[in-house]
Amino acid sequence: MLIDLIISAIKAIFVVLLVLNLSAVLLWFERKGSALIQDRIGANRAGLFGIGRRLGLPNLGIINTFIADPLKIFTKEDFVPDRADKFLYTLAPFLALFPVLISFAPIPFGDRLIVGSHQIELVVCPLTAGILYILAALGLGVYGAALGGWASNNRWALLGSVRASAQLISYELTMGLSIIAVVMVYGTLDLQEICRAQSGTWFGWLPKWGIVYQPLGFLLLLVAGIAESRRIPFDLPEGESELVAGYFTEYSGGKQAAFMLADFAEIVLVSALISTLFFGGWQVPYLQSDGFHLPGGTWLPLSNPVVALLGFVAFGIKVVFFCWLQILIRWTLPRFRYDQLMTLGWKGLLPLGLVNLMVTAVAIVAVGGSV
Amino acid sequence: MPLGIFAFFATLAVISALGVILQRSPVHSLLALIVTLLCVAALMIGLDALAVGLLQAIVYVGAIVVLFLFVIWLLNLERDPEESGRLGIKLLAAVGAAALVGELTAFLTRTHMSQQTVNSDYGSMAQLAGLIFGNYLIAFEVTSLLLLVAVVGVVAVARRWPSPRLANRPPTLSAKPQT
Amino acid sequence: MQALGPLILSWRSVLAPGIVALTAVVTMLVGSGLSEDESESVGWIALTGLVAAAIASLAASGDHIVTFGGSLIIDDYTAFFYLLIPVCSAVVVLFSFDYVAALGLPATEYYALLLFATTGMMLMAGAGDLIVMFLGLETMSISAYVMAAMAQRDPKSSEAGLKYFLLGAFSTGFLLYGIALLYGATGSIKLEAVAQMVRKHSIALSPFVLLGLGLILVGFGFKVAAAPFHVWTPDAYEGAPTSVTALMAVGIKLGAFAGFIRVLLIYLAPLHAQWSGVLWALAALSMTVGNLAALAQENIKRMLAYSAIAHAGYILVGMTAGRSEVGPALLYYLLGYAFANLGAFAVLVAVEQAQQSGTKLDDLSGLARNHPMLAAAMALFMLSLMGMPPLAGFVGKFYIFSVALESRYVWLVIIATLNSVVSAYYYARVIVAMYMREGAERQAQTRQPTLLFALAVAALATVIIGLLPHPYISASSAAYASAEQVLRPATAALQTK
Amino acid sequence: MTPINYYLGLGALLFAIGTVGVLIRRNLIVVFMSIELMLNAVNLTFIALGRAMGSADGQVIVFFVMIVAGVEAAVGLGIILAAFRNRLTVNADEFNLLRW
Repeated sequence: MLIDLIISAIKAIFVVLLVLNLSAVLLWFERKGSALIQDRIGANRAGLFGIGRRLGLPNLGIINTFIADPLKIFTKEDFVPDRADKFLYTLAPFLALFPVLISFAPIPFGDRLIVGSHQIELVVCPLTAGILYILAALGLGVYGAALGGWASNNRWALLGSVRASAQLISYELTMGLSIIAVVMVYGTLDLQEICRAQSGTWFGWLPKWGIVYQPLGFLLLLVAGIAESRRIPFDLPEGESELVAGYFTEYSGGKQAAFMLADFAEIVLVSALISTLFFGGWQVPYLQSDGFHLPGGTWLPLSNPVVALLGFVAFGIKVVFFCWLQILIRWTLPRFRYDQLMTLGWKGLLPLGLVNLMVTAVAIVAVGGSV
Repeated sequence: MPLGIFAFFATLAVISALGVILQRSPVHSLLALIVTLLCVAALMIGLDALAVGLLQAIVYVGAIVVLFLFVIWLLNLERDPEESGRLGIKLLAAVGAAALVGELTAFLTRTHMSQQTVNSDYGSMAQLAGLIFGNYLIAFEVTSLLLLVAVVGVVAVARRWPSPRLANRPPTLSAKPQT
Repeated sequence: MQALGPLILSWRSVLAPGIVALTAVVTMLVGSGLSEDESESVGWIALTGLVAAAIASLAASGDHIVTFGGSLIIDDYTAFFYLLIPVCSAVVVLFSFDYVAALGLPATEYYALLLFATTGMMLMAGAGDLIVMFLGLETMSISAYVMAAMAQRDPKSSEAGLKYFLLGAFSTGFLLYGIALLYGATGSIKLEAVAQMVRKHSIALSPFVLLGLGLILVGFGFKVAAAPFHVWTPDAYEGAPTSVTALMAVGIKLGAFAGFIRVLLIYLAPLHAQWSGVLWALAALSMTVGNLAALAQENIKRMLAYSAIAHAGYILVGMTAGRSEVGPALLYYLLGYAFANLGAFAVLVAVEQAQQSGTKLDDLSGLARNHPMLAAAMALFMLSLMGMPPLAGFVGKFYIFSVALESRYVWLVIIATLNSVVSAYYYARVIVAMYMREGAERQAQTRQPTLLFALAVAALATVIIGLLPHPYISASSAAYASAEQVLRPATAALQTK
Repeated sequence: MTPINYYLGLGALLFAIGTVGVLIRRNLIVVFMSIELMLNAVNLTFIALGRAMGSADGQVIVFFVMIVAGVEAAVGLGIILAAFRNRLTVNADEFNLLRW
């Protein structure tokens, strides 16, 4: 009993730390990536007493991003605008960050790990209705953006809030539809089950990943996910050039950091969801619970901890890849106009999602049951 | 659900429900409503209704309450003024509340219900789907009609009609100048 | 429920409402492709669909069969309302054509919502479980909220819609809570299972059942506009566009009473001792409040609203009696009430358009000279609502009161009779205004064939149902008997166990 | 295990609070929120009763009630919006065009 509790606590803390750190890494990715695309050097300040320079290493801005900036932002004055709604103003950043963090709970980051007599599912909280839980948590996420802007008592911030909440609930539909199609294919709402169902291969070489069943669903989830995390080309709620920073214009210090962390965590969440639903989650091609089964028929036996570790690493690589993809998209595309955004959501993606759902349903009936 | 956890959520639900009806600022009422809804969702999950509890969070908190928020923004509602007098209504409310609290005591004292043991798939999506597409098929189809009604109805009532034909029209027939 | 046997899926039970719902969808699709001026022609589609549904209602007649796992019931009672409700809606459509254009209502949405509302009413009549009944009620109510508020540019309309909506939604809560408690007590929301459980005396008096029953009475009381739950009625009736008021006064009442009578009189009959007292009070209060308040009204729509409350009271008198003899009387009464009210509102619509006027009593002054036909028709409908022999209103009232007397509700019948006498005053006021007062000279305007046809239908129905009541009474008896038949085999089975 | 009665009692209490809210508040939006509160209390009651009997019917009903609540919210807020446009207020006391 107690040991289970401890294991659960460790898993939870591990995932939260992982997400927060990954968010920080993404910030660095973003700086360096944008610089790469724009043919600049990017973050290269704040070396550690010039040690790196003396050793002749290139300054990658790591200390800048991971130590100097957080220090700066957390020591700034925590400013509350006059006539703001103090209570909601303070609450909003937590409302933004908290739902994103809790929505990682049912996402599996590895297969079973066997330690002694304990079988540990590598997922914080195995839920039979995990997908509903994620959708519910995402639904809660609206309020951070919505109330933050409203409470600031700043008209640009409020405009950002209005845009954010309208955009979020519009694209949530598409997101839900594409996820439901996957659920129909696998016949379960449990994400770990969905991952397990993606093991094995077709024709001996093609991994049985969800992307093969649901290519359109993948695209829909990717687009809707980017819109959910309010990134370019859907960054109208923040729209730096028109709204300063949208709903968190008035925020500073730790609260602003919370909003930014929430944004990056949301990128990680979208990537994790995409990897889990469409790219096998922690599945490594040809790796089964007892080792590699290569297409040629060779068998490379591996022990359970190694398999679990490989799965976790594979999951991490997939997540980081999709984070990178989102950053690439962010620095490549221009911003939509707001009516274009709504048109795309309601008249483009939503009908596509419905068609996808319909085709999936018919196909499942034709084949005679889910996978 | 253990009694302690129940007590926590129940207390929070009641306090925030009181917050909904007692606070002057509509946005604060709304926030209190969200808390109540989430507490109710948690209690539902405690009653083994996992899917429905989560749906409650998705549908109510994620969609319906956001609609309220939009309308509050749109109408630019600030704090309500302090309400004066209206003793009659308040008296009525007091009587109604007393009656309902009487009902409450009737529940607590005169009924004896215990939780039965249920299968592990109780409240799962599969079980719900089986019922919805079985015994409740007609009800399910009717809800699709209801949603259509909502779509058509909202468009009919809330859209500002752009057409000049209507813009030039007097609001009622009787308001027309009698020629 | 397994107790009800295998899942029977019968197209017969869904044919008529299905046609109406499909027509609504077709109306939307066609209407969206038409320009604003053309879109008024979608009314014809609506009309066709309603007529087709009325014909298709025959499919639902026959012996008592429960289908779709208890959700819908096939019997003559269902068929009776499947026929009556679309016909009433069709009459409303007939006199809506020019009125919708004149008020500038969005025609496509108007007809689509009218059809949705009709579907909801029909589902209430055919529902075999409380949840379908509830959903039917919501479909019809929500459509009606919107239709009441549809004349956007008229502040009265949106106010009417607002009040109707808020009080309607409020009452929904009560009804739903009642359903919940009944579900808790009986373990099912299927009416048959509920009835079977209620028969067991041990359950019948549990606080769950009594509270649930009370809350359901409150919920239905709101919907049928029985005092003291009537406060929304006058405002909603007055502010809504007149054709919508007609739908509210007739269609919604029909739907609500169809469900109410089926639930209370047939399935909850064993609890008669518990609910008859409450219903007694509701009936007496509704009649008195309705009739007394109607005396003071200057606006005819408002007066008809109070009159509708009073008529709900008369119907409740019959329900209080609660014997199976009263069922046919109630159905017959609804029949007469529906056509007389439809006719009255059709006249109001015509007057509003022909004279470009409101619906004040003064606006009807001198109608007999300006529009003798309209005045004559209005007089006919007023007399029927008043209960003047030999019109439908009289026969119905007489029928109900005599059954109530047989059931020894003497005081209630005395109150009802006194009320009928009082009501004569305000109905007569309309006739007096039309025939004996001078009004401003107003030129006659367009004659609309559809409106005249609607008037003719209503007038003919009022006269024929009153003059030759026997076929209608026997139809009502057959309908009610077929609905009641459910309990006999069930009780027999129960006893053999 | 918490007895079902407690859940029913909580449902009744929330329902009562919602009812009182409808009666004492003048702001139409808050009135409407109170109605939502009532519907939620009913939902909780349904779930609790269903659990007591071990039948999932209660949950299915809640599913339908949620849809009804959503539809009511959309239509109701639309109507409130339309009324606001005509009168520029959401105070129930100021909707007094219709009265005798």
